[in-house]
Amino acid sequence: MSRPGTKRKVGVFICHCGGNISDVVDVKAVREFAGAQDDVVLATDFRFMCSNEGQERLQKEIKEKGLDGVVVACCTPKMYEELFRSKAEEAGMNPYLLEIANIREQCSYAHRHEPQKATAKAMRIVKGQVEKVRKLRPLEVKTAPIHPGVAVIGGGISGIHASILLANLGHKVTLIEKSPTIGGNMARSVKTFPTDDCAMCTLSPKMNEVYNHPGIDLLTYAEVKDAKRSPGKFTLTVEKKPRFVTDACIGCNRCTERCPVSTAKSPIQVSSEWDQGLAKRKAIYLPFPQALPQLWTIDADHCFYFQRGGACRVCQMVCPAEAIDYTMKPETVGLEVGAVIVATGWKEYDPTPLGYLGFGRHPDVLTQMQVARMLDYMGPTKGVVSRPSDGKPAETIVMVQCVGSRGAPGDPDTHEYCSRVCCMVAVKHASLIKKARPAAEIYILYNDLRAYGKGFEEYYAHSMELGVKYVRGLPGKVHTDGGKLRVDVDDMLTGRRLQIPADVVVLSAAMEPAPIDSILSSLHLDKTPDGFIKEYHAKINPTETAVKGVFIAGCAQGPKDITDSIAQAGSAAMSAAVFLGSGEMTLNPLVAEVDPALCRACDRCTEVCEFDAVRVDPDRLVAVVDETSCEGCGKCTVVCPTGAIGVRQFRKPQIVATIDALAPVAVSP
Amino acid sequence: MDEMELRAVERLLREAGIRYDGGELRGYATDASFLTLGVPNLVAFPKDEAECVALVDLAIDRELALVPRGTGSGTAGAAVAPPGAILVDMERVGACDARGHRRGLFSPQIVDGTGEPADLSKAGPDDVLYVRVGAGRTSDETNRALAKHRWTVAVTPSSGYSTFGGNFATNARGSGTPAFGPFGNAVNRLRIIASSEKGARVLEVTDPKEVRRLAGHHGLCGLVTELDVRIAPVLRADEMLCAILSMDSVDAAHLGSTMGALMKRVATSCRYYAGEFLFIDRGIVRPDDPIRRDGVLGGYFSVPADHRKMVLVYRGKKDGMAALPAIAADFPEVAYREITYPQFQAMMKVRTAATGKALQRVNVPGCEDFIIEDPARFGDVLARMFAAMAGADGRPVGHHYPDGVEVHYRPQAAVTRAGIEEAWALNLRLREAVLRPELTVEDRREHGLGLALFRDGPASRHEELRRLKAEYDPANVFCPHLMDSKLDGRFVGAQFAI
Amino acid sequence: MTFEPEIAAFCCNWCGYAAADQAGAAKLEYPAGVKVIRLMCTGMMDPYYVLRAFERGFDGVIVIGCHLGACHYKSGNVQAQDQVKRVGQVLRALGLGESRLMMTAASAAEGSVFADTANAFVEKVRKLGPSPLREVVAQ
Amino acid sequence: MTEAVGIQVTLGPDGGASPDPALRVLTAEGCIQCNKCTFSCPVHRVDVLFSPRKVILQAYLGGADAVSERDLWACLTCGECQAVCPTQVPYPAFIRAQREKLLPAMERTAPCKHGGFKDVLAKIMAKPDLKQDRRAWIGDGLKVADRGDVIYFTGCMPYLDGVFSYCDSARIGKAAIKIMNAAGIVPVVANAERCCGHDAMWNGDRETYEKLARANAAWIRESGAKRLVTTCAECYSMLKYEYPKVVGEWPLEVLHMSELIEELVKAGKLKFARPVELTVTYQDPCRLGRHSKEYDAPREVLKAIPGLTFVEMDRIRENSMCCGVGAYSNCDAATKFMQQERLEEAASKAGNLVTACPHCRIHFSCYLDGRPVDPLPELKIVDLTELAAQALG
Repeated sequence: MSRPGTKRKVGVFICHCGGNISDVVDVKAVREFAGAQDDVVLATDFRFMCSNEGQERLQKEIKEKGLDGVVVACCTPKMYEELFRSKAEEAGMNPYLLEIANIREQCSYAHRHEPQKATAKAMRIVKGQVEKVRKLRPLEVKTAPIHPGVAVIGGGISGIHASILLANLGHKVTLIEKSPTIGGNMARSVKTFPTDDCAMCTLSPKMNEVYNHPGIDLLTYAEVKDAKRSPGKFTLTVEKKPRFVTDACIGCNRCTERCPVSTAKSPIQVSSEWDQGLAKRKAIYLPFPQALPQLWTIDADHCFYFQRGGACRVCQMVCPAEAIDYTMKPETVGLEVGAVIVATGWKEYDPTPLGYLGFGRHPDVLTQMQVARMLDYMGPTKGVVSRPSDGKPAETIVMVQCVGSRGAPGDPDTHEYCSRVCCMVAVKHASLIKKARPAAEIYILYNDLRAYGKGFEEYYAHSMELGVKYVRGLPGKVHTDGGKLRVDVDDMLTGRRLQIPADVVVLSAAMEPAPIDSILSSLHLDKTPDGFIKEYHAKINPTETAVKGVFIAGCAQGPKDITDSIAQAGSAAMSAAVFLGSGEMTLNPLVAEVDPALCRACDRCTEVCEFDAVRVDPDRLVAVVDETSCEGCGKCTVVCPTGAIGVRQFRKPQIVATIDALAPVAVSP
Repeated sequence: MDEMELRAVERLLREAGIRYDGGELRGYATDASFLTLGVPNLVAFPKDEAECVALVDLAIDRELALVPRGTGSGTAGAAVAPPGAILVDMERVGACDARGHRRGLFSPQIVDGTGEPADLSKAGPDDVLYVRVGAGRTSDETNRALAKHRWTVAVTPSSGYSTFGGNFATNARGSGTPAFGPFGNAVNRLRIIASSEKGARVLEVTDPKEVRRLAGHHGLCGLVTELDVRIAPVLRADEMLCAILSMDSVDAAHLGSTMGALMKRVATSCRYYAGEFLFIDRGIVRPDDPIRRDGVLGGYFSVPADHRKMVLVYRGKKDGMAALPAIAADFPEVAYREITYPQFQAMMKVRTAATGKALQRVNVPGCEDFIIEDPARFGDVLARMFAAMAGADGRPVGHHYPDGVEVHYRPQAAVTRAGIEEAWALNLRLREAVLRPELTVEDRREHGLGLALFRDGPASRHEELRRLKAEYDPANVFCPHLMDSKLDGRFVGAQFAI
Repeated sequence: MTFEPEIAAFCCNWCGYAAADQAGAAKLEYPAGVKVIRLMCTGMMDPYYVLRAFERGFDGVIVIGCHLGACHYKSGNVQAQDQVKRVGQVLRALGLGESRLMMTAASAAEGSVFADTANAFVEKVRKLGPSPLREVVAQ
Repeated sequence: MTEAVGIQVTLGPDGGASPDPALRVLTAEGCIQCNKCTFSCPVHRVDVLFSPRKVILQAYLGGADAVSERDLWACLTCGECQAVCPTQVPYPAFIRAQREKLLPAMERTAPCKHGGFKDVLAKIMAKPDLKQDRRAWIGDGLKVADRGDVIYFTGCMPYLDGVFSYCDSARIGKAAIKIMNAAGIVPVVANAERCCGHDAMWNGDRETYEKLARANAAWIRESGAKRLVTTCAECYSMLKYEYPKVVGEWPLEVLHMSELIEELVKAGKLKFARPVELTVTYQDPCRLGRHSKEYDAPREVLKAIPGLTFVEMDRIRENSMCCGVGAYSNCDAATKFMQQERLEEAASKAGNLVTACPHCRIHFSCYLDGRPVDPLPELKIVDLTELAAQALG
């Protein structure tokens, strides 16, 4: 039967640290004390253990004495633990059998006026580590090869940018976009602040680059259904929705022209996502002219063929390329990658719940996104901001800021955070309108106006020169009586109450994270309270996540403008490239380990684990640790009722050994 | 089996997911015989028929010997594997859940004579019903499950924890035997994994005659995995009669012949479920044992120093036992008394205790089962027994079956080689004294537990077993050590280490 | 011989322990009776360790982790707080009183916080006197 | 033959007592190798490699130390084996003696984590000048005294809630005091009380156990109380049967709460006014049942509670199945399957499982708090004392 651990050969090396230690601590006494401990076969001291000579001493003794345990009494482990361990390994000892006894920072430095006490304490610190080392078991460092390839989820500007960078670095990229085209919200934005560049003009070259890049696989009209994580690899299940249009499509647009849906008399009307509901679209359509891929798509939910049992086959009849295939089925693609970048972006907040603003009740109350579409000369109103009610150009326009943003804490209808871009969007749209029609009267009702970015303040100032009127104060109500819009607002600067009759009221609605909960849960990603994805560290790793190999770019992480999104996409791409480039990931051996004989599979460990690193195997009914995700925090070891789970090198007996050694009883002065 | 072979077998078992113990094996070096010793190379714990089949295939393929074992409660040594053999612990067969964990509780499947499912809650007292159980199940747990319907396993050997497979292999007898015969007679159907040159055969035996033939196969023919076992309604207190008949005397011969004559009469004119007897002397239960203070039973434990007291206990249906008081009345020396069922059970406890309750001593089995067909000779046998065992420890106990009186005797020995040899010598003396040559072979018929005696058993049974083995185990993988080839396939029984 | 409190200081690797190092590096002094035990995270702080420390004769126990929200492992320090609260009940029942046990936070940069905490706690324990369990142990 | 020689070597001179204390316990009765023990053993059912009979034979053949450490700790000391043993081989006692003998040399003491917790708690309570505050949990409206005829021995109850979050154990104590008060008894709840030492003893730490026993005996004797009541089956078995072996005879009458309630009800001093409309079944705690032979009092109490429907499980009294953990020395994978089996049995009979030991309650509740092996019907674990207190109205 097993008796106490077979004899160990522990060596203790005490460093003088050139006086830093030895001036206070009686090194000789400590050495003699250490030499007297069980299993200690060698106790020696040296001026500088960290010097080459010191390291050679360490290695020599390990070889000669065949040490299977080492305590180096010196400075904090944060300094040289790694170094000494690697040296020990070179000398043929398992590195994890080496421990540092911190007798500098936490002894000679801290108690430098009490040499006796410092010496006594040093002895106990050393004993503590000796006792721990006697209980340590050798650990093997496992590595897992990182599967080549990266998946980018979301084909907006962030996703596009990250994909291109990674592909250029030679990584195989799969870009997954759930709508029929890439481009995302930037494609809708007409112009970009603060330079009024044409958004599409900057975007579509990048779209084309993605589309034509040999290193990028484009999966549009496709959604990530599930993700499995295994050491070094993510296995994504992607569902490609059927377009019912084959690659044979030549983009002649005949089908769209002839499609009966959304025509005057048609019982089926579809409003255009692209035009934010300001225009109609057909059942078979191309989202917008520059859409990529240039593949038409049938919206089965609004198509006579599918809704009326094959009643209509017009598109098939008119298609010269015979590209229409009503029998297409959804197909699932299995995708194996080493890293994932989540760039799922944002959607505009729907102000309907804020009834007092009249959105949804009065056709002339719009959101900035809709205005953006109107400002597009190819858009529903050909570039003129006009009243949806009668199509007449709007002479008086009132923009309301912070709609859905910066709401009262706990208000279910609004968000507490600031959406960061709305101010500049309003300024941008106001300026554009003014430039087009100087006569138009534009009010921007704001609370604080945030022009923090490069060139933003100037842009804002310029808009004032153009005559945009800024009123500090948010409206109590938008009156819609008699079909006329009137905005009442108290100007907080003048204290006057303004009553502004408006043709159009534009709400600067908040940015919300796109709904991606399923992706989050299957990738084991968390959300911050604001609903955006939680980054690993808000300041120093904003583009990494707690899950190794998963990175975030763009508005999925929080509201951003295009500039920031691009910057962050770059950062995410870089992090991913470094991760993938490392080829294999070494698994930290200091993580949790389960003794199946003791495990009750009670699920308590899985409940407390922050990293989804431990699961219960339903067949064997034991908890299983995923060593790639386990961080080794040891929360599970506390809630485990049986002690089945323990963190390597921090197991109960190992910690207890230290406690006992440090305790008053442990030392006989 | 050499080391290499052993490792290979272990690997195969691991791959097949069959649990096994290759480590501490001395625990399986014996069964309740305690003297039969042999350390197996490996103990396998199959959990179902599939795993049994895998084992048999493995054995045939590698020419290994398999020795089936139930709970090891046999006193014959048949459940002991000699070196080189794999011990197959059948405890778990048909008694495990999907994860291979044995459940102490189960809801048994009830079937009728044709094997069709039957509903116990609707059953009448005279229905002939069976419980379909895995070979690893025991009477105790099955009875626990049947209790709520007030039914019970018809034939329960004194060790209710022995497995059905084991009961069948030894064709054990016990409570219920007077009414239903030995265990084998209470089995209607069974599944057995037999061998062939090519591999395992799973056979379903439904012909009662064939089942009877297999009963008492001592594991020679294969691994029995499932049986349909006869069940009977539990007797209600008001329809049951329990009685004690006791007599004490200085003269063993007189005691024996009187009680023998009485038993003969009972056998002919009563139908009873259980007839048990024991010989009480001062030391049979401890001085502080509560039973001594029992108003009714206490009396039976006061015995004059030089006397021997025989206590005979019957249990049966009132109507079947009607004649008992009258019979007892014809024997003036015999005291007759009716007792309750709990009192009956208490006496049974004493009976078990009588076979083993000694400081640092073990019970040496062997010459333990005399079956005396003609109770008239009981006195004679008894006299010679007591003479032979004069001064030795241990107390005879016995059963009264309609076909004869069965006496168990286990000498008790200090757990030392000297002590054990002494006890064994006593065994031999007893055998000489009791099994005189002029007795017919039938008088020494083995009971399944007395395998050692089988050397002297009836040739007819040898032939039968030899034929059975040839039919069911042509590959000769099951307990080959029990057939001594040198004696041209003559069945020699388990080997004792002394 | 004056009473020198013996304190077991369970420190998480990332904050508490680093703070102790920082304190030393900054030559901030605190009594030698304070013995640091390194854990990766206060999340692995088991009530058992606290009791064990007292059983072995420590006069007080401090648990020092990261500030709330700054835990290297997200929420280890939150679990630790909960555990410390639990074991507090036990200490009360044992008559040791909860005041011999304290949990606090010190970031890696807050050497002074570590030193001040250590000094303050030692003084507090000095006032409480030796642990009733210690007499037995120390001999 | 060689095996037979082995027998002689290991057991020493004919019949003479073996020098090995553990083996002496074992051979005090002759094992007839009938295997009833193994078959009745709940651990064996889950883990076939664990077999009391095998262990005993190993001890016979190879000496007590041939028993592996694993087997030593796998045993629940629940005593089912001894209950069915024809020669009553005191298997748990043997295991205890063996643990005691080997403890100093063993790597692994009580392997279960909470075992460690209770272990250190006991060690602390074994220290002389300890000033406990054991009454914090009592709360208002309940009367306890410093001196009196009746001691309420709370055991480790005041400490349990510090660890076992899912199981408010103090309720048992409150219920007990409520009942006693209702019967005009103002019990002594003493701060001088220590852990009863049950776990220490069963896990082989005799030194700690005896310290605790003496400490308890001292204040109990001094208190001059005539009776001592406990709600814990473990305390009961210790104070009633084990203490005299250490502290000598004492004039104290030790009662389990169930015994007291039965007595009070029979004597008409306690009236169960409010019906408790529940269907319950009863778990015999090993320490109360098999170890102390108290099977009836708890059942009498249940029968006395109006409105209560009491259904027995299939395995009861000496055949009762253990809750799966003995002395917190072994809680592991095997335990899990035992508990599933027992709780299935209970749930098939009633919606509430009543037990008379706070530790059975904890172990079962712990199981229900986690993920079950297979889905279980709705089942509550209730302590007998709580139940009785409910009936007081």
